Amino acid sequence: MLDSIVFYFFAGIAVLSAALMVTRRNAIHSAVFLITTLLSTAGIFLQLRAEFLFIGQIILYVGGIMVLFIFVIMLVRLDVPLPQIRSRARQWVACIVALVVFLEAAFIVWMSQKVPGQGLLVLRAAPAEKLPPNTEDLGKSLFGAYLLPFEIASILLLVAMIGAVVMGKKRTDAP
Amino acid sequence: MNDLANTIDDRTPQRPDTLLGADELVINMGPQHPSTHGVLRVKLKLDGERVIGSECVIGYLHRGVEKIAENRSYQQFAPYVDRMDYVAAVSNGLGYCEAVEKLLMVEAPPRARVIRTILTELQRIASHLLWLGTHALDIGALTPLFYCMREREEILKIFEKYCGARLTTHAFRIGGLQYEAYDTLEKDVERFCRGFEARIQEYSDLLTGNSIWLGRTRNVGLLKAEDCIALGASGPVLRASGVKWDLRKAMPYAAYDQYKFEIPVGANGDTYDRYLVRIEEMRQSRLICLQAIENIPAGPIMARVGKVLKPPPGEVYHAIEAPKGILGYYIVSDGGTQPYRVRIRPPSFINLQALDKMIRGHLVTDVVAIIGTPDIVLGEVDR
Amino acid sequence: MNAVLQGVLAFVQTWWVELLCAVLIVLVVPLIAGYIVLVELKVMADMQARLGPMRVGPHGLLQPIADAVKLLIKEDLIPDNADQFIFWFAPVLSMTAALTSMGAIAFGPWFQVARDINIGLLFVVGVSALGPFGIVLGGWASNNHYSIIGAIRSTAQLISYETTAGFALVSGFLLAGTLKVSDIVQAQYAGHVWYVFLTPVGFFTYLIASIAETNRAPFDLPEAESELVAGYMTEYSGFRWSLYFLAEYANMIVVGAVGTTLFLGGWLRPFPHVAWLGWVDALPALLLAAVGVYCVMRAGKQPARVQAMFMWVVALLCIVVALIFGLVEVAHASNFAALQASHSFLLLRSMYPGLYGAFWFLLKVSAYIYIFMWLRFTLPRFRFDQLMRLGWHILIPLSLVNVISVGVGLALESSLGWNRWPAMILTSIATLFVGMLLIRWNDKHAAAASASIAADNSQVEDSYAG
Amino acid sequence: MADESKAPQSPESPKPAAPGPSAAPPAAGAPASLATKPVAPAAAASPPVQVPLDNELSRRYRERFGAAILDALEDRKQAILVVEALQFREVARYSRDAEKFDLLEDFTAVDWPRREKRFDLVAQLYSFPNNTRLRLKCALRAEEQADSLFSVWPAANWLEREIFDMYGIVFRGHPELKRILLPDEWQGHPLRKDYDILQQDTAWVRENLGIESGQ
Repeated sequence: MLDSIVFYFFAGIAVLSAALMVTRRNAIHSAVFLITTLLSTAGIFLQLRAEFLFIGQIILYVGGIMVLFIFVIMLVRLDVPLPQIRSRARQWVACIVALVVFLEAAFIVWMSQKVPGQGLLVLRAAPAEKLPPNTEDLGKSLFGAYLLPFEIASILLLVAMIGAVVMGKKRTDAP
Repeated sequence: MNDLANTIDDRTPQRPDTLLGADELVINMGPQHPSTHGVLRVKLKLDGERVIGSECVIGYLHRGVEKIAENRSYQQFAPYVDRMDYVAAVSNGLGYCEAVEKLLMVEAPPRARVIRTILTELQRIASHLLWLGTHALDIGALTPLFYCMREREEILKIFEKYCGARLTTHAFRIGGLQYEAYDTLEKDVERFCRGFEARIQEYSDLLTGNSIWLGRTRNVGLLKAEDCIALGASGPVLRASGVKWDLRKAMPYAAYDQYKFEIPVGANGDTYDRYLVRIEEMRQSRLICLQAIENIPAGPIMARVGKVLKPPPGEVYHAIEAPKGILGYYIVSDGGTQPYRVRIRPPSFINLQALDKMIRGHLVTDVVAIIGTPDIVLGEVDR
Repeated sequence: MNAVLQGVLAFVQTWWVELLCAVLIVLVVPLIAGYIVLVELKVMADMQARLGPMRVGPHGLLQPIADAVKLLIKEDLIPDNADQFIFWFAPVLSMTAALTSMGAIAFGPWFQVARDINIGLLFVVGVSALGPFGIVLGGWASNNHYSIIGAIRSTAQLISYETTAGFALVSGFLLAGTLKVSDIVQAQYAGHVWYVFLTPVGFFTYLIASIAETNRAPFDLPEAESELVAGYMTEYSGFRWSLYFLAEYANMIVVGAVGTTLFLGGWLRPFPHVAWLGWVDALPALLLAAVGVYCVMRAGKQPARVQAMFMWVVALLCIVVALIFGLVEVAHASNFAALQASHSFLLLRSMYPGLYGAFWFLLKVSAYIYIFMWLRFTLPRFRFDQLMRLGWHILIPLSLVNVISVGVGLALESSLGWNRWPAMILTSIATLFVGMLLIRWNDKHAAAASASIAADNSQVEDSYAG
Repeated sequence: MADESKAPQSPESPKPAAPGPSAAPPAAGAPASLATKPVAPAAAASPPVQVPLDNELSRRYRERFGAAILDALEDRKQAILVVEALQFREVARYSRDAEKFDLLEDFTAVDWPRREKRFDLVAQLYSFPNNTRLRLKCALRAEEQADSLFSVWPAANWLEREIFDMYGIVFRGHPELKRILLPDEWQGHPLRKDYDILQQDTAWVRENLGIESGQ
């Protein structure tokens, strides 16, 4: 009971602020609503006892990426309205794509409920008290079973970072 | 404070959406900015955070002192000079009184001159203390201000005991002194001077070796000696640039020829050197005071001057080493009871000219650290 | 409807301790923050040879309340061109982040809201990282050059120093082997040592980074009054301003609590294993009693009746609390068999860890905050480039090296069977050496940089022709 | 001293504002003294305050500039050179370069409204190597422009702006000649003798300060 109240609370906020985010004209307002969306998603993670995911969401997305977003928005002039996409055909295309994605998701959910155990998604929640603390497990599997992908991803990020530094560095010899 | 951040150019957009990509930004510091030491307004032209040009807008405190002088008698004008550099009123008065004495061709008696020297040196310490406190506050050190105020208070108490006033003292009269030194003057000065050495050490302990302070002041606001001279900058600014020159030694006045003291000089002419020079000047002033109270000659304190002063027609220029630099008075007499023209050469005004030279190429943050170093008092700049 | 009511009741019955803690945090933290301000004023006054606030209440004890009332009834100004929504939202966000992050902090073994959350301190760090949003959005919404420069400086500073703080925390986590708050403290209890002694470099990098994160002097550039008036808070006044203010002080408590938990042994008293030092437990009771007696002595000398009454009330309060402390201590220390059965005796005895834990914890946090104040009144302010250089060129590499060296030390311990102490001392010395190298290298570069500024300065075209 | 004959004879009228001894300075005496006359022998025992300056320094200047040095005086032992206005900058440059007067200590003006050449420009020079002072003066007619000393001593920048502000004297070659202490739109030049002490730009005050009068 309590769980569902909490869930619908967070989910409602997430959906509402996502809608607001898309419809705002002011980029900073959109960013603020994106933050609320991310935070309420994090809340759902917490409710699912996925604590590490929760804090990861907050530290990485909210604390890291969104700060950069806002930084960029503040530093770049957004007064000048961008050329808006006004063509009808594109609106139609967008609607159709959205509909297709929605149907796909609905289909998967329906399938997974119909065939328990076989679908990609099991919607039946495990009882909370039976969940082990998953932070240690996450760490162990990252540094155990998934060590190679983890390291590859690390190296990729390192390369990207060095690239960004090199590109961002002021060239003193340039005219 | 609502228009603090207004850009000077009205055409720039209202919303500060962009800071990058702007080629030149003009911002306004003052006249009500907390660290411009009064109502100084500096327009800064910035490239990013770097200053590429500046312009001082002054005159907010202009009272027309020089015009007033032409409409007052010589004695009546004396209190007005206290209001120029109001944190060093005694020095102003000394310069004016000596200038008029020169014009009258009289000399103050030796006793008066020694007492004048003592009070002027105390005033120099007080002025430097105020400078030190506010300058440290600009750079973010809160505490030195209160220590400096504590010591300055003792000096002001001595002034109060001597002449009844603390800030605008009008301590001296043309021809000497009005008041005889009060009984415990020597003892008070001595007590202050004895305790003061430890206090200066306290400031030094807080700031001199502090690596943040060094980082904020070293190589900041450089002014070479030839620039100083070309721009007319004088006083501690000039000495910090390495010119060993002090009017008290070069053209002694009052009783300075009787005392031994050193002229501190800096090496680079940066903000740090100006700080060191002023600290050392306080030490030297203290030594002068100690020497002076050793032997205050007896005798009259007032030369024979009439009640109505009518200097013979002519003109005279007299300058003293005020705490801020050369304070000069150029007085023209037409033989009447009122000066025909009094020109005051204000050290702050001319030192402020060097500000532009000092802040070019530095970051905006450094501007705050540099504005304090010429030790300007807007009452004197604007007169 | 009945079901809902019952659900709520069941909820409250299960979670009443946590709920009480949460309510206490929300209610008491602003008050504590107000009194930290008073303490700060007093400490500042003491260091500056002054008295500080003396007018409102004896020794200015009611000053925070007067300040709060003043702020609440002040006119609430919103600049014309400000972004109304964000202007309203930003301080709330700052305050929310600060208060929420207190949820996972253990102010003693009892007093903790999110008790069994196994990300523990990460929660605190992550949620308090939301604070910068309040600052940057507030600065942007004010529509003022000084505000926005303050906001940008603040964000840049927070991002830079959070990395250092994170690495410093990691070195502590490595030693504790857990993220959970209570387990960290237990690990220090079991290991017979506070981690500040095992990884001093970690502690000091965290200390510096936490000062920078809370925008305190000498890192208070976002609100440097001599440059930016009040930085991001320039346009704020009244209640909104006080929210920012509270958030700043709440954040000080948060970073102090994190540092205390991880490096200073949390709620443990000094030398918890040394039995003959048990008398330090009597300290809080004696201290409070002394304050009470002092108040009684001073009460007669107060100029006004109200002030005397106030003193009496304070004295009474102190003595009552001192009695409670004393009773609990006596109950804890004594072993009378006759009393063992008494219910109230057991109750008193069971209060011991909560009460004394909270006392020691708050004492350590206060000491931590005192360091903040001490530095603030002693040091001048950094310049922004110097701040960034310190962050990126010294602290981040140093804390990274420290993480590695702590790891090496633990590896020595686990694989070579070394004792923890020699391993840690060895690696700490190595880290310190690296730190010294870093500082020397950086000094050289800083000198070169400032010399180049000076050279630039002389190259800038002269405003006059010779 | 032969050049003195070429100097403009500008008998100076006593200042109207000064009471009392307005009749004191006789107009005859020294021909080219632009500032004030030597004190009348009536001043009994005291020695004359202004005497002609005749030393190495003045001779060097006269040799170099001849007729442009209108007068050389000593007033209360302070050296004064009175210079032809057109040669003022050249003399200043020579003083800086050859005579080592490297510091322009002060630069100001004095108004003598009854005189034909109404304004005196007065520059106080100081020499660091020799530790001596020298005062350079030149006289200007009411509308005459002066040569800016900015190219000789950058310190003249604000000083000349102040002179312009207070006396309305325009300097040729000044980089940015505008008012410095008074507001840019202010009317009148306050230190002129015909500007009464109670006078002010009432229109400006009313418009910019929103009050009836600044008095």
